[in-house]
Amino acid sequence: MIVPLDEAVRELVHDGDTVALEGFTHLIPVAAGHEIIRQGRRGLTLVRMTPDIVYDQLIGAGCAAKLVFSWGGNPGVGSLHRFRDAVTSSWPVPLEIEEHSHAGMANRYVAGASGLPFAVLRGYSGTDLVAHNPHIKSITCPFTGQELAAVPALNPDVTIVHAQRADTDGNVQLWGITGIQKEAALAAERVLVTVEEVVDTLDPVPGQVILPARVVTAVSPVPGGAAPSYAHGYYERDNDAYKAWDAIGRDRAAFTAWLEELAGEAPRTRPQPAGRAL
Amino acid sequence: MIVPLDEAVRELVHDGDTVALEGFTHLIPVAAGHEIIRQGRRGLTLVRMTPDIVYDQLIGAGCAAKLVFSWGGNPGVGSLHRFRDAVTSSWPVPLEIEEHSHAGMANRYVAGASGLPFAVLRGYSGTDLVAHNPHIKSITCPFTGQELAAVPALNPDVTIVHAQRADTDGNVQLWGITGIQKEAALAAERVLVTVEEVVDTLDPVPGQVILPARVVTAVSPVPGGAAPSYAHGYYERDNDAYKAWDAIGRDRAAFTAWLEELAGEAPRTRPQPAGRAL
Amino acid sequence: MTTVTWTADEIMTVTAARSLRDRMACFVGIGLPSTAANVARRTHAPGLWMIYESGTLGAVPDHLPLSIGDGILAETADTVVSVPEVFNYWLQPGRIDVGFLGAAQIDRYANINTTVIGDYDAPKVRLPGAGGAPEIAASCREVVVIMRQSTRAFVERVDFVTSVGHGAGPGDRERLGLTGAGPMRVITDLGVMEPHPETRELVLTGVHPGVDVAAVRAATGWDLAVSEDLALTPEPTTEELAVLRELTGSA
Amino acid sequence: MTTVTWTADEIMTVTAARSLRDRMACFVGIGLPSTAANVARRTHAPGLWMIYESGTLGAVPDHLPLSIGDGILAETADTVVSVPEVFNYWLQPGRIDVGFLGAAQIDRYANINTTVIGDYDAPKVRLPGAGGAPEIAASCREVVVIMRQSTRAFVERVDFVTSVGHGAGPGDRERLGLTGAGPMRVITDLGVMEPHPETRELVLTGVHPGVDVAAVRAATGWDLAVSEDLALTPEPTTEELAVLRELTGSA
Repeated sequence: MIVPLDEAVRELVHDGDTVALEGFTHLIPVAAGHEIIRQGRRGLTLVRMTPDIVYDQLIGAGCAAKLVFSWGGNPGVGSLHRFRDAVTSSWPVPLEIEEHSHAGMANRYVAGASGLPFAVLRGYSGTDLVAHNPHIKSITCPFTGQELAAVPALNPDVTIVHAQRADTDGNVQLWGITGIQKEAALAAERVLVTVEEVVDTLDPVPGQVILPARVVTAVSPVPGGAAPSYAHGYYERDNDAYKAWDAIGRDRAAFTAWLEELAGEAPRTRPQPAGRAL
Repeated sequence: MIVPLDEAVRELVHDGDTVALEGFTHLIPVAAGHEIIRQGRRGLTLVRMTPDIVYDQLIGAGCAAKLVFSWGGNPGVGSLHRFRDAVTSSWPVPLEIEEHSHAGMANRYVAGASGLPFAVLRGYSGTDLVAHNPHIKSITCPFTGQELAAVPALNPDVTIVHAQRADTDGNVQLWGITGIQKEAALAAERVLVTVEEVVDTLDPVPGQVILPARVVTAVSPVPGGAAPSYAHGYYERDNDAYKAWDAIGRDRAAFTAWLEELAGEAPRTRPQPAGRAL
Repeated sequence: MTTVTWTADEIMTVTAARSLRDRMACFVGIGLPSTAANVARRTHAPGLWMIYESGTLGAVPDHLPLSIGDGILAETADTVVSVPEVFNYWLQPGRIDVGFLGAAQIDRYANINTTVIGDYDAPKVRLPGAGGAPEIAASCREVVVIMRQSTRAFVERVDFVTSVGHGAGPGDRERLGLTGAGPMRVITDLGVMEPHPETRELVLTGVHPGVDVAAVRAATGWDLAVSEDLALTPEPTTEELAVLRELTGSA
Repeated sequence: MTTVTWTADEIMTVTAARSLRDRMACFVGIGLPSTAANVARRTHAPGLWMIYESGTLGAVPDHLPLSIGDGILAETADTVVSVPEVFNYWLQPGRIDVGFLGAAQIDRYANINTTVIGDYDAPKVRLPGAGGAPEIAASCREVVVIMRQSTRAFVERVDFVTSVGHGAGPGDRERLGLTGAGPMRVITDLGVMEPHPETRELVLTGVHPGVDVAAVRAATGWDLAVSEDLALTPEPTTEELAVLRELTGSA
């Protein structure tokens, strides 16, 4: 249950898989994303409500064949240049996209977690998203005749999230902004959780979300594994890193150099220095 | 916002209303139910997943024209005799019933809280509930063609819940087993919350559910207001009271005497002695 | 050598407990199912993961909960979730290995009635209703039913199908889209019944010590088939009885 | 008498802040909307109830959050809910008074584009996409849009309708089942536009001090109608500017 990150990624993430790395601004599983790049996975369908720099990196590294998302950007900074380059110039490989709204994506995960084939929402009506996404349909309420939107369940082969803590049995605890992690994990076939620390007992914390061990496939201790995003109670967001990414991501050569540097790093030593401790 | 219970019930609960008193074994708003009896409301559509003795009392008192529910009994003891008497002998008034499964009721509240006209679930398939309840229909997944069950949203005119605490602004905090209270409250037009105590600040508690003041219509301080059920952290379940109810509920004369005694009690002084303090 | 004595209810509960394997996820109803699950957790299945419909996941109560919403469940659970979550996120997707149900009536095909005896609109007896049972019976990987056996309870056809067992026979569960295997054991104070692999009809596959096959058939409202391979329930062990009696306060 | 000087962005933000009334529930996007909402809460609307799509309800951040998921939001919120809950339980049922949105493009009928400039399959510029905007625009009781004005951004018809404003005119929102009133104010660095009550077309209803109507029309990609009752935006007060500059660190 408690395994090193490189081993967990090797066993759980396969070429061609549908992989969701979730974390809404907070607790983004960046170290796990880097390990996927390092292991050279190809042809992934990457899923994420808010693809940001780690997805820009995965896309730039050529790991992804498709991106399913609702908002892609470098939050507070600007665009994702590797994402743009893949969409507009197929560099390094073509990237198919499927885009939704946040409400649509959230409900797709909810349906996936619930064992339902689809979800119903008031959404998309009148937007051009409908014409460009065959996964948005309409459905009629059998009681009122109202037309609503339907979206298919999202059931990733693997969901990866980062959390503050796990216990030795593999029960996972996260808190602060908990976003869509619970649903993304419950919707997946396999679940990998990187954590700041493994502890003997999970002391209850207000606002916590618990992922019971039986829905978790593997836990990998990766202190600082969410940096440059933040881990509530552990370290703050490294805004400079987000800004610095803009220049790297903007330029294919600079990005390629970044990629080479990443490849040269030992998989499990790198994450430690990241993050600004609280 | 903070008003005495008798005033809150007078203003928020009207003859003919659809009224949900929720609380799954824990935090049952018994004192509020008694106040509805005392004020002689009639023609209510009473909604509750698990009608137990306070609903037996409301039904026996003739407050209800209809009951919408999924499991009716005196938990751990046996049947609800006033409920049976109303269903089988129309005493004191006829009682229409509409019954669901727990999953169906829970999803009806979820749809109500979500502003959707209906909810979808894997449920009811093959059961005789379908033939006896026009509010269970089937719906076809527009992506897979699978047949699923659809139930209409439940939007009570008033939802009443009991909670441990509220602050003076009317933000409500409850914890322990939180059941369906959040959804039942968010689904309602008006929300009345009885609380063990009103405090200046709600210190966060693990597992808490917060109902923000803007979805709460009135808060009434009623210490012991959930007895003979329990309030996690305040008092335990009074099992003897559940057992004692069986003899009272079984007999029209004994029940009528109970009713007269209730009518004679001052509305706001009664609840205090109830409950076995922790 | 000591002589162990036990009641019919005790062997029923102990036999039900033995149906649970260690580390299973078990959806537990109150009453006999809860007692059996708690016996199992204290004997051969210490890693049993009990879910109560009130939303407590992985509770390890130190006494028998009085209701499915007892405070001890919340205090000892791995986590407490809302009622919509326990049904939608845990039961519905098929995460639960076994659902434990009771019944007022059960029929030849293990369909379950907890709604009414008699006609729905003019019932002889009004029962509590469905609760969580229809979806537990639909979505748990398998279902175990615990109830006392009599011709009143074991009927040719239930008066009301609250929860589907094997419908009217082979293929019905699949046709109805029910994802779990349905009732795979019915455990009573007399013996154990299991659905025939082909006909899906309940067959007597075991009797408790001292119970005659004829007595079981006499307590059944249809012509109960008997397995050629009829088992004799092993007696409750001293440990099982001690645990059960401590839990129920009848030690 | 002191002379207050301010920038075009500052009067835009302050004017947007003034659109919020005290105790409103406001769905806040990051960037200009968040700045404006936080100015409002520190000036005339101390009871403003801010919701961020990350799930923080009633946050009272002591500094401008850097993202919609900033830790300060969780620390100061009345409660933090999951992302499905913020959309399903809070936005979708129409509990939110006002949604604050930005846009890359907006058109004559206040339809909003944050997806692509150019053709969807071969875009000139790939923008971030929808995020929460389509449902914010659909379900908030009203919407306020904040963006800088130019002919590139204010176009006859948006290249992609990410979020519906007033569609193609009267009756369109109703026909589409959109429950909120849609964009009722568009605030730019030049002035304020509002939909005509009948045609639903955006009309210039206010200009900021020193801005010429002709300049606003020149910065608009369609023949912008001008209200007969054109208002002049009151200048930012010293207090508003002080609060804004403290928040943005430009004091």
